[in-house]
This record gives sequence, structure tokens and C-alpha cells, in this order.
Amino acid sequence: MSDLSELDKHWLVRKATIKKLWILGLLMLALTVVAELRVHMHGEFGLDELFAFNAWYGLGTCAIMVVGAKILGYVLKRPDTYYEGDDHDH
Amino acid sequence: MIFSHIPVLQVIVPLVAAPLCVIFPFRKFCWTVALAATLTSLWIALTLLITVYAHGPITYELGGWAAPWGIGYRIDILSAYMTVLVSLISSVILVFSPRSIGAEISNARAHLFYTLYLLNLTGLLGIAVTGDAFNLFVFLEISSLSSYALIAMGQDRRALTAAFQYLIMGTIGATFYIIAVGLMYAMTGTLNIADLAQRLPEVMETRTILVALAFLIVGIGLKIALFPFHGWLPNAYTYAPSVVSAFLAATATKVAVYILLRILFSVFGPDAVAAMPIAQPLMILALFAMTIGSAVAIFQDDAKRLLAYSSIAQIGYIILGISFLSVTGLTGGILHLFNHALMKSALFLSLGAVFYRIGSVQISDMAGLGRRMPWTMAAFVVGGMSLVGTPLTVGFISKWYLIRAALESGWWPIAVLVLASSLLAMIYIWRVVEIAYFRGHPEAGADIKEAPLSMLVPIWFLTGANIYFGINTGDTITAARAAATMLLGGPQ
Amino acid sequence: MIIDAFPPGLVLVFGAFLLPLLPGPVRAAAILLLPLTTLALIISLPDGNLVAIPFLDYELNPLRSDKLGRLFGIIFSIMAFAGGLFALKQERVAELSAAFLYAGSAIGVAFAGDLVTVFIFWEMMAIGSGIVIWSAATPASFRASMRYTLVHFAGGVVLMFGIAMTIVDTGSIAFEPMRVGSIGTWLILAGFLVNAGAPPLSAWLPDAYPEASFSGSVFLSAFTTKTAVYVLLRGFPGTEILIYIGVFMIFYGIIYALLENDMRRILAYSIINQVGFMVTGIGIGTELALNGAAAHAFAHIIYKALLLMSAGSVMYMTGKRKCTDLGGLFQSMPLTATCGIVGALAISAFPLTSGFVTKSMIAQAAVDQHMLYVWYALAAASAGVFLHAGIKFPWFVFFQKDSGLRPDDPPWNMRWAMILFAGLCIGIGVHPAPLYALLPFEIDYVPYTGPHVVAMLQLLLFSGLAFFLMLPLMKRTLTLSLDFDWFYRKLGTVAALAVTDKISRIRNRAEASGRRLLDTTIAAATRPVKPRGALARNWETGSMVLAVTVALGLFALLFF
Amino acid sequence: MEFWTEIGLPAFALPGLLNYWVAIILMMIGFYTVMAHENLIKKVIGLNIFQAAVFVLYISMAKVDGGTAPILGDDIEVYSNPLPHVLILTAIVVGIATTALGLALIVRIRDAYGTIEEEEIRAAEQEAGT
Repeated sequence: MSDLSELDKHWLVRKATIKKLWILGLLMLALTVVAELRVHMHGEFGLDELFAFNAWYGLGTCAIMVVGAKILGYVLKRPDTYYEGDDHDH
Repeated sequence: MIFSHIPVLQVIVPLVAAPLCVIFPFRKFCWTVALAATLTSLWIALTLLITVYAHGPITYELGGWAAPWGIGYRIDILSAYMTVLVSLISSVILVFSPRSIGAEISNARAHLFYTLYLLNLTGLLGIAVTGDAFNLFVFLEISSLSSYALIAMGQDRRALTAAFQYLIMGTIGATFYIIAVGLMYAMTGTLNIADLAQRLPEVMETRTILVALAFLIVGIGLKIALFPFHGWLPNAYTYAPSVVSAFLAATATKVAVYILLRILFSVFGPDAVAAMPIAQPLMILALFAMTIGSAVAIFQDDAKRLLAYSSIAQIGYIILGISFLSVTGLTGGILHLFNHALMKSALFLSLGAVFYRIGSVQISDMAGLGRRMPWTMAAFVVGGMSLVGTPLTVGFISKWYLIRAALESGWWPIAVLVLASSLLAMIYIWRVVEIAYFRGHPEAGADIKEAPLSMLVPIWFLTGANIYFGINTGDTITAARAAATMLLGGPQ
Repeated sequence: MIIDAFPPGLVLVFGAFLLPLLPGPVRAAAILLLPLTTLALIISLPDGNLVAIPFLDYELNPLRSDKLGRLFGIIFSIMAFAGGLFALKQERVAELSAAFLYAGSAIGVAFAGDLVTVFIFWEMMAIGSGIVIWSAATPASFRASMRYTLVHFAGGVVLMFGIAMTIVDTGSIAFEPMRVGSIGTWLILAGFLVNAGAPPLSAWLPDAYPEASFSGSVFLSAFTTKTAVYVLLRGFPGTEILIYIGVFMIFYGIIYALLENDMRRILAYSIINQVGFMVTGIGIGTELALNGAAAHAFAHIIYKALLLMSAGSVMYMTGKRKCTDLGGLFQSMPLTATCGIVGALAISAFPLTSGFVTKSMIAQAAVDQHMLYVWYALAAASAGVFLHAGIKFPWFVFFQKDSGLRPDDPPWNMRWAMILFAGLCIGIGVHPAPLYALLPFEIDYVPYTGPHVVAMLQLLLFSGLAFFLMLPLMKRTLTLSLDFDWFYRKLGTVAALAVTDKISRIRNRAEASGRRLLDTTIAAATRPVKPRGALARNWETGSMVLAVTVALGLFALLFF
Repeated sequence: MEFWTEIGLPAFALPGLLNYWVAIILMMIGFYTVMAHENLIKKVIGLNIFQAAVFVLYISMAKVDGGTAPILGDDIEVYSNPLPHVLILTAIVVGIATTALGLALIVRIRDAYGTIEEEEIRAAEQEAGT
């Protein structure tokens, strides 16, 4: 990959594009939060009335899920050849 | 008029045909005679069934002697059902037989095979139609003796020891039966089943009758091959010629069950049976038979032996149905009697075709047969599915009734056992299917051809019956329920 | 016997047996026309019980036509069509035959008016789907199909038993809403849940589906779990325990999908996750929730098939299936990548896709019922879906690193199948009214409100942020994750493998002694029935006679 | 009967039940022979004894106190029940058939195995099996 010069790469994966994509993405994130100032969010349960609830809730739960999966992975992961060879006679 | 003598003709036709085969020992001729005789029997049986349906039970006095002195034949719905079953299966098997016999029995003995086959048929039909307890013994021995000889015709030398063992056990069973008949005669002075039924209640409590009952159950249990009296069966079915295995598995044990039904319900009567500890021990033995038979079958390497053990399990189902002593249970038992005959004959005949082509029924030798003999193996699969109790096959219908009977009696653990042993059946059928379809090199056995049409047609006739009666359930259920109601003392 | 209409499912079932007999071009036409005929038949069905067949002591109603059944019938036949189109070039006719048998049986279940018919088609589905897996013709697919079939037959036995008990209890075989209470209904519920992929018997799904061929898994994703959703909708609406089961399934699916490396196993776990949403909706049980579950099943079939089609295309063109081997494919497979992304957006319920207009009904129902924790769970789960399927799948397959692979887009039939379904995903999302009209209950739900759109965008985009921030944590490894199938795949047969685990030694010791115990128990239990065992060997005549004598004595004693 | 009372045993109706005792004892002997002997011919003999016991049982039942043989005659008033006799004639025929078949099988077993001892046959089978 690194021996490919930037210009040989597909335009979408050039470093410059990626940088632009990040900026664009972050702008969109900001936009959704800002939109909340204009749209009245009526919560049902209290907690969800907090500002930008969905934003930090989404970010937070995702982080928890990724970390949780990672921890479970220590227990549950096996080489993907785990089942090979010993279940041939069922 | 000949029509009025139809009940006795049911027995006479095959009986007279049998010696013809000894006198004119020509293979083709014997086969023709035998086929004509069985087809006539089938026609008679169907006529009887229709007549019984329309006009109720038929009684016939042999030689015009009235019942208590002479031998009376009595055909009710159950007897008619049995005669149809036996003659139907035997006709189909005879159609199948010529090539199989040609391959498995030497030319010099072929005519004897047909003689014995007809005698066996005589005995089985006789048991079904007779109304006399002692006469029943005679027919039982006719069928048993001929089946010992039939089994001994197997190619393997173990067929001889199997036949001998069966001879010993069968004779003990039959002798037990006459001991019991003698004891009952001593107490009641009659051998006629209808008269016995009337006179027994008075003496029911005597020890003589109780002992007679014990002899009866054990004696008939031996003939049925009910666990733990089944020891003779696996070898007998394994080493007998293919055609014989199919015939015996489909009919002989079924007729023995018929005897049990007759004795328990027609002679002793449902009330007496319910009052005695008969049903419970039978049920326990049946449950053992179901589970152990199936479990042993799983580990067999010989496909015929596998089916033999499966028969022991299936007999367990039939007896289980009977042991509920309810209309539903009995209907299930009688249905399974019929249905099991259909599946086992189909299965054994397809193994017969396999043996005809590859000279072995070891499961390991059947690798790749799914490709080489697609029709034969497809029939085996359908028969196997029926055995497992897949919907749209007959097996489902009878299991349904058995489970319903168990639930109606409030014994749901028994229903669980019925299902669990169906799973065992799935495993042992699967073993054959797996090897026949999924094992073996695609090129292996390229020279093996599909079985000839003369074998495939009867096999598929039976297989088709497995499906037909699994979908169109009306007729068999009506007949079975009518028989069950009658046995339980309902209107005849 | 009354037959007022032809059962539409049987078109495909009979067609399945016809396909192998047809020559190539005619077969291709039949593959496309049979599902369309079925669809036309279904749309033309009037309401009511249209077929009555006497069976045993009852009357079978194999064709009960109403809105709910028709909804599932329609989507199943559309799916059969698209799947057929996608698999048009599949060389193994057995797979297509089996798939049609499978689809036809699923439609049969959707129109079954009685429990016996349900059971019959249920088992036919198990057979059909088992053959679909098996016809991938690899050793792994063969073993997987064996395990799959066994699990389903076991589930079938449970179902059958429950049905039998319920019929004996109620005296009726009609398939109507039930209340769990008797053993029979519990068993029916359990039998249904096995097919829904509910825990603990869920592992069959990720175990078996990814082993099917590139086209086989497309079919598999659609029918089994969705018929389970259908029967739960019909039989157990508002059963509270389903809420908990559903929520569990949602998170189970997410976590395992996050751990997974095989692209089709990711999607398989995500099926369980999505079915979890539906099961939760059924558990909530209000009209809105049930509508939501039904609509979500409809939408799910389309986008999940789309996702598996794009995965299948990748596999068909590259022969690879692990994320670690893939990446950068968007450059040479733009259409596949685009369609995959559309499917991924739909499954994540982005506004303007089908997922958005269906899944939100379930969440709204939870709000209406004031089920706080359920709602929180569903919200977190929506974020999680985007995480594990919405981004993870397209990212690792089409972007990520450059794997150096430059395959073309797949042949025309596969492309068009994907385009059709991608179009449906967006079409339903933009214009949900036709789908809403098909739903079982009257509906006045408006998905596109300002707050809803903003909330969903926030939730999804920020979980996207979480994904890219935590990317290092999600580096793919050549691993699989243990699941419940370990118990029937490994326990008792496990060899002393060198495992990466730090506690392997202790575990091995425990495993060994556990194994020894298990082995001796099994050996002791089966010894009597094995060939030389007491119950299976040839008995001597003498001992048989002895047994007879003893039995005679016992019976005589018993009678005295 | 006086003999038994003289030696101090209760006068159970020995003549009446004697036949039944004989039947039972024969039955036991027959059974034991089938069970205990490895020799196939002895097994058949045991079976024969067992069946003979049944014959005795039937004939005993037919006996009517003071009756003669069941022959029609002017001076015969009381005669035994003829039916069991007839039945037993049939049963004897069946028994003979069974014996004949059993012996025939034994002849062929000897041809095939070279022995008629069950244990040796079993051993021969096991050898062939392994």
C-alpha cells in the first residue's frame, strides 16, 4: 500500500480526500446537534429531554458495546480453525 | 351357493394351492399358482370386509356342526381387517419375489418356498377368521412351522440356527397357549371364543383362569416378539431370505398381536382386563421395547438387522396403544399394526432389491447407492420417514393417535417417550441415508444398476400406500376405530 | 373437501420438483415465473378459509387468507423471485429446487389456518433449508447442514408435542392467538422460538447460514426466522416474556457480530439482532407494535437479502469471505458496494430507507406503553445496529485497507437482483404508504417528523463517530467466537487443542475430567445396546427360555 | 389312599391330582432340559417332554369319575369327554411335525457347523465373525 504513490490510489482513499471526509463528517455531526435548537424535541421519560441526548447516548452506548464485545472476546474467541478436524463424524 | 362358503374359502384356497406346488415343482408354475391363490385370498378378504361393513359379523360353521361342538369361523371387522392386511401384503411380496428368490434360493428348492409361503399364508389367514380357540392354535402352528422352514432357507448358515432358535421359542409360546386354552376349557367346557366370553366371567376369580392368563400373555408375547421375549427375532429376520423377512415382519407378528387382542378383549373382555394388572405390565414392556429396540438398532451394521430391531420397537408402539385400554389408544395400536406392516414390507423389500444388486445389506456396502439405485433408495427413504413418523406418511397418523391416547390418559411422559424414540428412529434411518447418499466416491460402483421393474413396482406400490394412507386417512381410521370400539364392547 | 382457491405455496413446492426436469432456458424462465405466479395468486386471494380438507378427526384449513398472512405471503414470493433471479446462474439445481420448496413451505405456513398444517409446512421448511445448506457441497456445509437439520427436527418434535397437547386440551386444531399457560402452549412457543433464533438455541443460525453457497444464504436469510416471526405474531401477540427474549436477542446479535470476522457470519448474527426487534414488538403487543413487527419483517427480508446478495457477489467474484482477506473492493465493484451500502443504511434505519419507516413503530409502541427500559434498550440497539452492520460490514468489505483484489461486479442477473432490492429499500423508505396499507391493523403513523428524523440522525451519526474513534479496538482477527453450539459441537468430543487462552491449562484439566466423566457415563449408558452389549447380542436359547419362565412366574404372581 | 393315611400324610386327593402333578413335573423336566442342555437334540427332546406334559394335562381333564372310554355302546352310561382326546390327537400331530422339523434343522446345522453343541456353534460363529 505504502509503495503506491498517492496519485495511483483511487481518489476516494487518498489522504487528502480522507481528511476532507473527516471534516465533512464532523460538520454533519455538529449540524445534527445544532438542528436540535430549531426542532423541538419532546422527551417522554425525562432523561431523553436532555440536550443532544441522542448524540451522547449513541456515542456512549456504542463505546460500551465495543468495549463489552472486546472483553467478551477475550473469553470467547478461538482461532477460526477451532472446529475443524474434530467434528467430521457426526 | 359358493358365496356363503366364502369364509372357509379364505383358508382353503391357499391350503389347496400349497400341495400343488409340491406335486408340480416348476418354478414359474408354482409362482403362478401362488400368486393366483393369494390374489383370490385378497379378493375374498375384501369381499368379507365389505360384507362385514354392510351386515355385521359373519359366522360360519365348519361342516355344519353348531358352534360348541364344531369349529365355528367368525369374522368381524377386526378379522376382516387382518385378512385384508395379510393377503394384500403377501400378494405384493409375491409379485416382488421371482427374481429375489432366483438369487437367494436354489432352483431345486424354489417350489418348496412357494409351498411353505402358501402354508404360512393359510395359517395366518386361518388365525384371523377362526372363532375357535383351539383351532387358532392349529393355524398358529401351521404358520409357525412353515415360517421356521422359510427362515432356514436363508443362504447364511446362521439362518439354520436362527430357525432352530425360533422353533424352540415358538413352540414354547404355542404350547403355553394351548396350556391356557386347556385350562380355560377345563373351567368352562367350551373352546368357542364367543362362548368362552360368556362363561368366563363366572370363573374369572379362580386360580386356574389366572394362571391361564399368565400363560396366554407370555405365550403370545413370545409370538409377538414383545420385549423381553424378542430374542429369536433379530437373527430370524436378518438371515432369512429377503422376501421372507419382508413377509414375516409385515404379517406374522401382526397376526400374533391380533391373537392378543382377541384373547384380551373378545375372550376375557375389556372389563376383566381393566380389573386385572394386565395393561400396566404390558405398557412397561412396550416402553422398554420402544426405547431399547430403537437404541440397539442405531448401532447395527447390517441393515436387515437394523430393521429387525426397529420392528421390536414398533411392536412396542402397537402394544403401547393397546395398553391404554381406550378407544383412542386401541385405534392407534390397530392403525400402527396396519401401518407398520406397510412400512416394514416396503423397507425390507427395498433391502431385498439392494441385496439383489449388490449381494449385501451391510450398511457400509451401501455407499453411493443413492446415485446408483435412486428409486430403490428413495423408497427406502420414504419408508424410513414413515417409520420416523413424518407428517403425510402413515407413520404420522398412528403416532398421532398414540400420543393423543397418552395425553388423554394424562400420561404425558409416555408421549414424550414416543417422540423421543421417534428421534432414535430418525438416527438409525439417517445412518443408512447418509451412507447411501453422502458417502462413497462418485465413481464407485458405477456398474451397479437400478433394480428391475418387477421389483420396483411392488416396492413403490407399498411406498405409495405409505403416502396415500398418510394423506387420505379416512378409511383406515374408520376401520381401526370401528375395530377398537368393537373390542372395547361397543356396538359390533 | 372444499377447494375454493389454489394454495399459492404449492405452486413453488410443485415447481421445486419440476425444476430438475426442465432443460436450461425453460428452467430459467420457470425460476422467474413461478414466484410471480405465486405473487399474483396471493394478491388475488379473497379473505376467508378457502380450502377445507378432512384429516384425522379434524378439518384442515391450509388456506386461511387474511391481511397478516397475505403480507407475509407477498414478501415471501417477492423474495423467491429476487432470490431466483440472483441464483439464476447457480449450477446446482438441487439448491434452487430446495430453495423453492423452502419458500413454498414458508408461504404455506403464512396461510395455514390450523396447527397441523403449520407443523407440516414447518417440517418441509426444515428439509428444504437443510438441503439448501447442504448443496453448497463443501465438507463444512455438509456438517453444518447436519447440525442445522438436527436442531430443527428437535425443535419440530417440541412443537409437535406442544401442538398435540394443545389439541387434546382444547379439542380444536385452529391456529389462533394463544395464551401461554399450559405445557402445550409453552412447548409451541418454544418450538416457534427455536426457528426465530432465540437463545439458547440460536447458534444454529450463524453456524449454518454462512456455510451455504453464495446464493443459498440469500434464501436462508429470508424464510425461517421470518416465518417464526409470523407464527409468533399470529399465535402469541402480547406475550410479555417475548419482550425480554427479544431484547436479549438484539444485544446478543450485536455483540457477536462485533466479534465476527466472516462477513456472512456478521450478517447472520445481525439477523438474530433484527428478529429481536420484531420479537420485542410482538411482546409489547399493541396494534402499533404488531404492525411494526410485521412491517419490520417485510422490510428486513428485503434489506437483509440485499446485504447477503452483496456479500454473495463478493464471495462469488473473489472466493473469499473473511474481513481480514477483503477490503478496497469499492474500486472495482462499485455497484455491489453501492447496493451493499443501501442495504446497510436500511438496516440501520437511516431516514429515507425502509428500516426507518418500520423499526420506529416498535420504538414508538414502547414509548406509548411507557416501557422506559425497553425504549432505552431499543435506542441503544439502534445505535448498535449501525455499528455492527451498518458500518462494519461495508467498511471491512469494501473499504478498510486495500486488499489488492480487483474483481468486477457480478453477472447481470445478480446485479439486477441487487438493484431491484436496493430500489425497494429506498422506495419503501420514501413512500411507505403502500406498505402501511398492507399491514394487519389500521394505521395512522407518521414516521417523518422533525424530532424523529433529527433524533435518529444524531443517534446514528454519533455511533458512526464511535466506530471510527474505536477502530483500533475492532481490528479483525482470524478468530471465531464460541456460542451455544459449542455444547453440541465440542463438548464431549473436544480434543486437547492448544488454545490461545491463558487459563488453558486449568480449563484443559477440567475439560478432561469432565470429558472422562461424560465418556464413561455415555459408555455405561450405551454399552448394553451396542453390538456386544447384553441387550443386543444373540441370546442363547437357554437364557431366553429362562427369561420366559421367570416372566411366566412374575405374571402368575401378579395376577394372584 | 390308605397307604398315605397310614404313613401319616394328609389324604390329599392324590388320585385326582396325581395326573396334574405328573404334568407339572414333566413340564419342569422338559423346560429344564431345553434350558440346561447345549446339545440341540437334547433340546428337542426336552421340548417333546414339555409337550407330552400338555398331552397328559388335556387327557386328565377329560376324565370323568367312573367313566369309561368314550365309545358309543348300549351299556355305557358314563364316559370321558372325547373332545380333549381329539384335540390332543391334533396336538400330537403338531408335536411330531415340530420334532421332525427340529431334527431336520439339526441335520443341516451339523452339515454347516460340524457340531450340534450350541456353545461350539457360538464359538464357530465368533471365529468367523472376527
